[in-house]
Amino acid sequence: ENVKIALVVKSLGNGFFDAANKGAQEAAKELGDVEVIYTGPTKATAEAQIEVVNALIAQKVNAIAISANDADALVPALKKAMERGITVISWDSGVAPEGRQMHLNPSDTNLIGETIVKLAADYLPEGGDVAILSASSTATNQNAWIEAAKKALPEKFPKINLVATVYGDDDSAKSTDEAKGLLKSYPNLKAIIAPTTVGVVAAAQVVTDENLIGKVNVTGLALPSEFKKFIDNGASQAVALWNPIDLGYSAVYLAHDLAVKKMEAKPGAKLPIGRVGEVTLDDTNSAPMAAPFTFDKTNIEEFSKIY
Amino acid sequence: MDTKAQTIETPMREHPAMPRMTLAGITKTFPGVRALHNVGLSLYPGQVTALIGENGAGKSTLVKILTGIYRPDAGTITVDGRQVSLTSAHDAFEQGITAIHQETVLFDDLSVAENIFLGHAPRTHFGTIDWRTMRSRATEVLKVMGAAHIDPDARLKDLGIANKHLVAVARAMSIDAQIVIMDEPTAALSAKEIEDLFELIELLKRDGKAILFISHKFDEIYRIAERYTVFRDGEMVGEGLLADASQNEIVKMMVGRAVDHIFPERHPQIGAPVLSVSDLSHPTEFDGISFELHKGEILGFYGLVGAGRSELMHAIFGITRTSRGTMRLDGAPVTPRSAAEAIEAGVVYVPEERGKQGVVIGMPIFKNVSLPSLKRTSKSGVLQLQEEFGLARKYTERLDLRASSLSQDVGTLSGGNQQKVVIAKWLATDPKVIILDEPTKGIDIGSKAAVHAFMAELVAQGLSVIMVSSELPEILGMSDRVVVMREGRIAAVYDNNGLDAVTLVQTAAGIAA
Amino acid sequence: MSATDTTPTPRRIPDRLDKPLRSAIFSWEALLVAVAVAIFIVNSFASPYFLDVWSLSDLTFNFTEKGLIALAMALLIISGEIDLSVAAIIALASTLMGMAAQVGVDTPGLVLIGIGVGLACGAFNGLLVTGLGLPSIVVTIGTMSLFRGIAFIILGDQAYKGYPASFAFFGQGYVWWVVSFELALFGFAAVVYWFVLHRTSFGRRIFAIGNNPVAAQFSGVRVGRIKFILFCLTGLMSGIAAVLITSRLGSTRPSIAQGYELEVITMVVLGGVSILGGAGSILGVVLAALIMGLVTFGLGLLNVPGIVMSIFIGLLLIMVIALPILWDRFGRRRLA
Amino acid sequence: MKTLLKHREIWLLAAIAALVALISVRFPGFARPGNLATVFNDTSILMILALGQMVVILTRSIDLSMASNLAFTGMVVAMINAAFPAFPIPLLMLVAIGVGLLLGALNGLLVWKLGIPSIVVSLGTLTIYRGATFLISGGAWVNADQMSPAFVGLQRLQLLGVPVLSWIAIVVIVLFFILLTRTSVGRSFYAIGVNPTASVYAGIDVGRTKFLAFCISGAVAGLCGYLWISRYVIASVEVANGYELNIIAACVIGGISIAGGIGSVAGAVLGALFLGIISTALPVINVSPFWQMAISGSAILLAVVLNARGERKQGRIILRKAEAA
Ligand SMILES: Nc1ncnc2c1ncn2[C@@H]1O[C@H](COP(=O)(O)OP(=O)(O)OP(=O)(O)O)[C@@H](O)[C@H]1O
Ligand SMILES: Nc1ncnc2c1ncn2[C@@H]1O[C@H](COP(=O)(O)OP(=O)(O)OP(=O)(O)O)[C@@H](O)[C@H]1O
Ligand SMILES: [Mg+2]
Ligand SMILES: [Mg+2]
Repeated sequence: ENVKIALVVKSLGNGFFDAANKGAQEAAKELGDVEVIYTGPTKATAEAQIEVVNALIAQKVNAIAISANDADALVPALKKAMERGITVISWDSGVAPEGRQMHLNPSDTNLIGETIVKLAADYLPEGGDVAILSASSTATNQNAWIEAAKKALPEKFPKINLVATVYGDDDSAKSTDEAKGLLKSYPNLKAIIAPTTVGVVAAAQVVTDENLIGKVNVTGLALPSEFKKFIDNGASQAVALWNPIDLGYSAVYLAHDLAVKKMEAKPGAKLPIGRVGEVTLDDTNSAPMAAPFTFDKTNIEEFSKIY
Repeated sequence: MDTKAQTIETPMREHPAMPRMTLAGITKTFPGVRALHNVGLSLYPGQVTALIGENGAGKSTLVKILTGIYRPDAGTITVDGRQVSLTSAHDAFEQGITAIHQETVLFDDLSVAENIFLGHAPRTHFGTIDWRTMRSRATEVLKVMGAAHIDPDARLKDLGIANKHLVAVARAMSIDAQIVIMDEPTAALSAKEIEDLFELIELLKRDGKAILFISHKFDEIYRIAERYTVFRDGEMVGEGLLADASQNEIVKMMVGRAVDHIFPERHPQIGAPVLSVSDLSHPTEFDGISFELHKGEILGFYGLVGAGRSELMHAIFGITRTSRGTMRLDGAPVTPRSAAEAIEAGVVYVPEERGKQGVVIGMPIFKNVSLPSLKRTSKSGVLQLQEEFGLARKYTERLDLRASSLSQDVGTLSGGNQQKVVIAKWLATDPKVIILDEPTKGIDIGSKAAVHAFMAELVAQGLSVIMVSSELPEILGMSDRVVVMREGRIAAVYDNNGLDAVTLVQTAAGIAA
Repeated sequence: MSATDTTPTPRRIPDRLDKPLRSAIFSWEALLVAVAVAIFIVNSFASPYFLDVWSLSDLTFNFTEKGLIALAMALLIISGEIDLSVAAIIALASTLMGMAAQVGVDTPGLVLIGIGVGLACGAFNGLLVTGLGLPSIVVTIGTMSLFRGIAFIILGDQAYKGYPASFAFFGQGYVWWVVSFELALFGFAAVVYWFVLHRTSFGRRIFAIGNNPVAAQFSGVRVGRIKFILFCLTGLMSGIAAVLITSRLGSTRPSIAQGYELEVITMVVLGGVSILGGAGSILGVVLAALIMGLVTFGLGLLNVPGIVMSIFIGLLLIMVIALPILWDRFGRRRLA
Repeated sequence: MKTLLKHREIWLLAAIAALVALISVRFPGFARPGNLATVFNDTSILMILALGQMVVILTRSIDLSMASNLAFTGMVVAMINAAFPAFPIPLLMLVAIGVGLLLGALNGLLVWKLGIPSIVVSLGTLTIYRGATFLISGGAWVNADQMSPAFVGLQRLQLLGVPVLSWIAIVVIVLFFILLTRTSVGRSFYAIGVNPTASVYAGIDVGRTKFLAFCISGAVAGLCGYLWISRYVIASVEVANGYELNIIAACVIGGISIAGGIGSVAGAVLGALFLGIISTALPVINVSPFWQMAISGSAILLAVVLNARGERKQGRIILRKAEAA
C-alpha cells in the first residue's frame, strides 16, 4: 500500500505550483512508496480549498501538504483532518499553528523581506520612492514579507522611501490597474516591488507599456520562465525566488517523514529533507527552506528553462 | 412587388369582376375555442366590404390570419388569382396587405415616425435607415389623414389614445398596399377624426384598393361600405350587397334571434344609498366625481373609450390612489388603500382585462376562487383544501360553470367561463357592492345572457351593482340609472326610463343635442 | 389535458380528475430523484471512499449553507423577483459579527447580530424593490457591490478571528453522531419552508403573485408587502448562512462566500423553480441541493478539479430544462 | 423621445465631469487630455463589452456568459499564438471574433429554438464556457513569454498618437451606433424590447432577432478575449472571473433599462467610462481601494433610481383639455 500525500495548492494552473509539483513527484520517486495527489481549487478562495480538503479527508490520504489561501479560515477543516489521523503540514503560504503540525517557509521571512527591498535598493544608489504591489490583502506570506521589509527599511536602507502598499489580488487586470495607479500618483516612483508572481508580471508589463523602462525598476518575486522577457527588455534589473521545485520536493519529503516515520514536529526539532538538506523548527513549528535566489541578466536564460 | 404593376390596370370601380382577394374554408381553433369554422370572404378592388358580427364572432381572428400573425388550421387565401401562404406579418406586407388592428399594437418608447415606418423604413444609398426621409414622409402621411397636429418626433408614450390610434392608421397607410383591413378603426376616434378617416377611405377606394372594414356601428357601415359579410360564432352566415339588405335583416343574421329577448325582465326594488362617492379626484385621470349607488340598484357607467371609467373604478377598489374626495359605505367613511381593504369593506371589482387582472392563469379554478377568501378557508394560515373545494363548488355550480374539474387551469376555460370564475370569486367574499367593468366584453352570446341574468339575480337579492359598459344595448337594457363620463368628469346622470341611445352618445362625445 | 369546457359536463364539478400517481411519476421531482440516485450509484462505483458515513456527512457541508439560502430564494423567485446580493449579505453580516467579537460580544450576541444584519440587508433590498418599484435584478446587483463594499471598507486587508470557542458549534458541531448542526438546520428549515410554501395561505399567495401579480393584486393579495417579506426572509437566511460559514471558517474576510449568489440561483433553477416565477417546489430545491453536493463531492473524491464539476452542473442545468421541451416537441411531432 | 434620451446622457456626462473635477482637486494632473485619453484606453474593453451586452438587454434578455466567453476565446487565441507565433494577428482577431460568435450563437439558439429564458441559458453556459477553458488549457497558463511580440504589441501601437486599442474601441462604438440607429436589425432590437407583440405585428421574427443579439454579444466578447489577453499578457482560466456583473453594471449606470427597449450607445459608453474612472482614479487620489466597491454599488443604485424616475409614465392628462375649456 502506497503512502498517499496530497499536495494542495492555492489554485491550479499557476506555473509556480506546477513547478512545485515537479519537485513533489521527484520526492515521491526517491521515497519509493509515495503517491502524490496534486490538487487544489481553480478559484483561489478558502471556501473552495476547504471542499478540496474535505474530499481528501474522505479519501483517507496519509498526509496533506497545503499552501493556504487563508491562514485562519482553513484551520477548522485541517484540524478535522488531523483528528482523523492525517498528517497536516503547510508550505509556501502558511496556516495558523493550530491547523498544522509544521510549516515550511520557502525561505526565512526576514530574509525575504530584506531581499525584496535590497533588489530595489541595489539599483538606486541615490535612494528614492518605492511602492509595493502585493497579492491579496489576506495572503499570509506576502503580509509577513512586507512586514519584514518595513522593519528592515530604516536600519538597512535609510535612503529608500516606501510610499504605498497596494493589492492586486493576484488578478492580472486588478494588478495592472493598481500598478498604473501607483505610477500616476507617485510621479517620482523609482521602483515597484511585487512579491507575487502575478503582480510582478503585471507591473513589468505596465512599465513597458508606459515607456518607463529605465525610469522605474520592477522587482520582487518572479518565476524565471514567466519573467525572462522583462529582464531581457530592461523593465526589471533583477528578481528573486527560491526554487519551487525544491519547495515541492521538501514539502512531500517532510510530510512523508511525519506521517510514516512518525517523526515529531516540535520546536527545536531537526528534520532532514533529502537532497535539500535539513531544517530546524522554530518555536511556532515553522522553518525556512533556503535563502532566496536572485535572477538577473546573467542567469535568467538558464533558469527560465527549469522553472 | 408585382402587385404594384397590377394596380394600374384595375381602376374600374363599377365592374369589379374579379375579387382582389378570396378566402375559402378558413378554420382556426384555439385551445377550447373554435374561433373560425370554414369561413369564406371576398374583397373587390375599389370597394369596401363590411365584416359584421357580435363580439367574439371571430372577426379579429380573421384579420390576424390575413396579416400573417396567426396561421389557419385549414383553408386557402388567394390574392389576385394566386394562392398565397402568409406565415408572418412580413409576408402580408409583401402581398400588399396592410391592417389597422383593433388593439393598437405600437411601440410606446419609439417616436411617432418610427412607429409608422418600423419594418419598412426608407433607406439611404448605403442601405441604412434614412431618418430624414422617414420624418418627412411621416409628416406627409399624417397630413393626408388630417392628423397634421401629431409631431413625428414625439414619443408615442406621450400621445393620447385617439392620437395613438391615428398613428396606427398612419402606419397602415404608409404601406403602399392593395388590400387595406380596418378592425374597428373608429372606436377610439372623435367625430371629426372619423370624418377625416372616411375621406381617406374614399380616397383609397378611388385608388382601386380593396378594403375590409369592421365595425359595430351600422350608420358607418351603410355610409362607407358596398358589401357585407356576417359572421356568427365563427361561421359565415351571410354576404351580399348592402343595398339589398336592411339593417334588421343583418342584425338577425348576426344574433340569430330577435334582439329584444337578450335582457332579463327586472322589477327593481331600490333601497337606501349604499355607496356614496363625493368629489373623488385623481391628478390626471378623473376629477370631481360624485354619485350615489343604492341598494338593489344597477348603476350603468357609459362613456367613450378613455373616458376614465376604469380608472375611477380602480380608485374605488383601492388600486389607484386618489388626490381628493371621500367615499362612504353604508354611511361610514372608507378610504381603501389596497384592493384587500376594499374587499374587506365589501366592495369588489370584476376587471375589464380579464386575462391580465381577473384570473390568475396557471392556477386551477378552485385556487382562483378562494384567493380573496383565504383568510376564511384557512385555519390560522394553514390551507384547508376541503374548505376551498367546498367554497369553489358552491359558487361555480351556482353560476353553471362549464369545467371538467375544479383543478382545471383557468387558462383552459373560455372567456365566458373565466368571467364566471371571477364572479364566483367575488360572490364567495360576500360583498355589498360589485363593480363589473365591461362584464360581457369578448363573451359569447350564451354566456352573455347568463351574465345579464345573473346580474339581475344579484340585485334582486339586495346587492348593488356598478356596471361599466361601452355597449349601448347593454347599458340601456340593464341599468336603473346611467352615469355618463366624458374626459374624466361626470357629464350627466340619467334615469333609465325612456332614455335613448342618441342622448347617451351625444353626452359622451360632448355634442350638444 | 383533453378536457375542455365544450363537452357538456354534469352540474356537479369534480374536485380533480384522478391522476396524482401519473403526474407524480412524470414530475420534475421524479426526474431529479432519478438523477440523484444515478449520481449516487456512479459515485459509489467510482470511488471506494464514497460509501462511508463520514464521507457522506462531510458531503453535506458542500451544500447546506447555500441550500439554506436557496430555500428562501426559491420563494422569492417563485414570486417573480430575484436577489443577487445574498453572498454580499453574508460578507457584511460576517464582518459585523467579527467586529462585535473583537469587542467581546459572546456567542448568542454574535448570532443575533449575524441574523439581524441579514434581515436588515434584506429589508433594504425589499424597500428599494417594492417601495420604489425598481427591478430587483438591478437593485441587487447594486446592493451586491454596496454590501460587500462596506465589508471591504471596514475590514480592508485585515481578517477577524478569535471568535469565542462556543461559536464554533454552528459550523463545525454535530447534533447527533454524523448529523452536523448545519445539516440538521437545513433539514429543519426545508420542512418549515415546504410547509410555508405548500401548505399555508401565505405560500398560496406567493404562487398567485408569481403567476400574475396584477390579478393577484386585484384579488386582494398585498403584493408589495409579501414581496417585501420575501426579501427579508432571503436576507434572514443569508444572515443565518453567514453565522454558519463564519463559524465553520472561524474567521472573516470581506471576500468570504464570493460567487455564492450564482450557485444558489443555479440550485433553485435546477430544482425546477421557474425563473419567470409562479412555479416550483421546495422538494425540488432540496433535491437540487443534494445533487450539487453529490456531484461536487463525488468528483472531488476523484480529484477532478472543481471547474470540471461546474461544467457538469452547467450542462445539467440546461439539459434538465431543455429535455422536457425537446421531449414535448418531439412527442407532438410524432402525434401530428 | 430625443429630448428625454438626451437628458439622460447629459446627466451622466455631467456626473462624470463632476467626478473628474473632484478627482482633479486631489490630483491635478487627472483632467489633462493626455490622462483622459489614457482613461479612455483603459476603459476600452469594458466599453466594448457593455455595448454587446446592451444589445442583448435591449431585447429583454441578459447574457451572463460574456466574461466566460471572453476567457475561453482569449485562451484559444493565446494558445494558437503560443503554438504558431507566425499566425498573422489580424487573422487571429477574426478567429477570436468567430469563436466568440459561435459561443454566443449557442446561447442564442437555446433561447430561440427551445425558448429557455436567457438568464438560465447564460447561467449554464457561464460555467460551461469557463470549464471548457480549463479543459482546452489543462489549467495551464499562457505566459507573456509564450506570446509573440506582435500579439502583445498590436493594441499598443500608436496611430496618430492614440493606441490601437482606443482606435478599436472607437471603431466598435461607431459600428454600434450605425447598427442601432441606422439599420433595421438595430431598430428591431429596440422594437422587441419595447413591445414584443407589436413586433410580431410589424413582421419581426422575435426569436431570430434575439438570436442575432446573442451572436453580437458573443462576437464582441470574443474580440475582447483577444484584447484582454494581449493587454494583461496572461491567459488563465480565471481571466475576467465575475466580470459579467461589471459589464451589466456599466449598462445599468448608462441608463439601459433591464426591462428592454431603452438605451443608447452613448449611455453604454458613458456607463463604462464612469466605472473605469472610479477604478482607475481611486488609487490615484489615495482613496483606499477598499472603497471602490461600495462607491460603484452606490452609483448603480443611484442610477437605477434616477432612471426609474425618468421613465415613469407621466399619465394621461385628459383633464387638461377640460380645464382649459
Ligand atoms: N389567442 C387566443 N387564444 C384563445 N382564444 C382566442 C384567442 N384569440 C381569440 N380567441 C377567441 O376566439 C373568439 C373570436 O375572437 P375575435 O377576437 O376574433 O372576436 P371579434 O369578432 O373580433 O370580437 P370583437 O367584436 O369583440 O372584437 C373569441 O371567443 C375569443 O375569445
Ligand atoms: N391616452 C391613453 N394612453 C394610454 N392608455 C390609455 C389612454 N386612454 C386610455 N388608456 C387605457 O385604456 C384603459 C381604459 O381607460 P379609462 O379608464 O380611461 O377608460 P374607460 O372609460 O374605462 O374606457 P374603456 O374601458 O372603454 O377603454 C386604461 O387601461 C387606460 O390606461
Ligand atoms: Mg375584434
Ligand atoms: Mg374601461
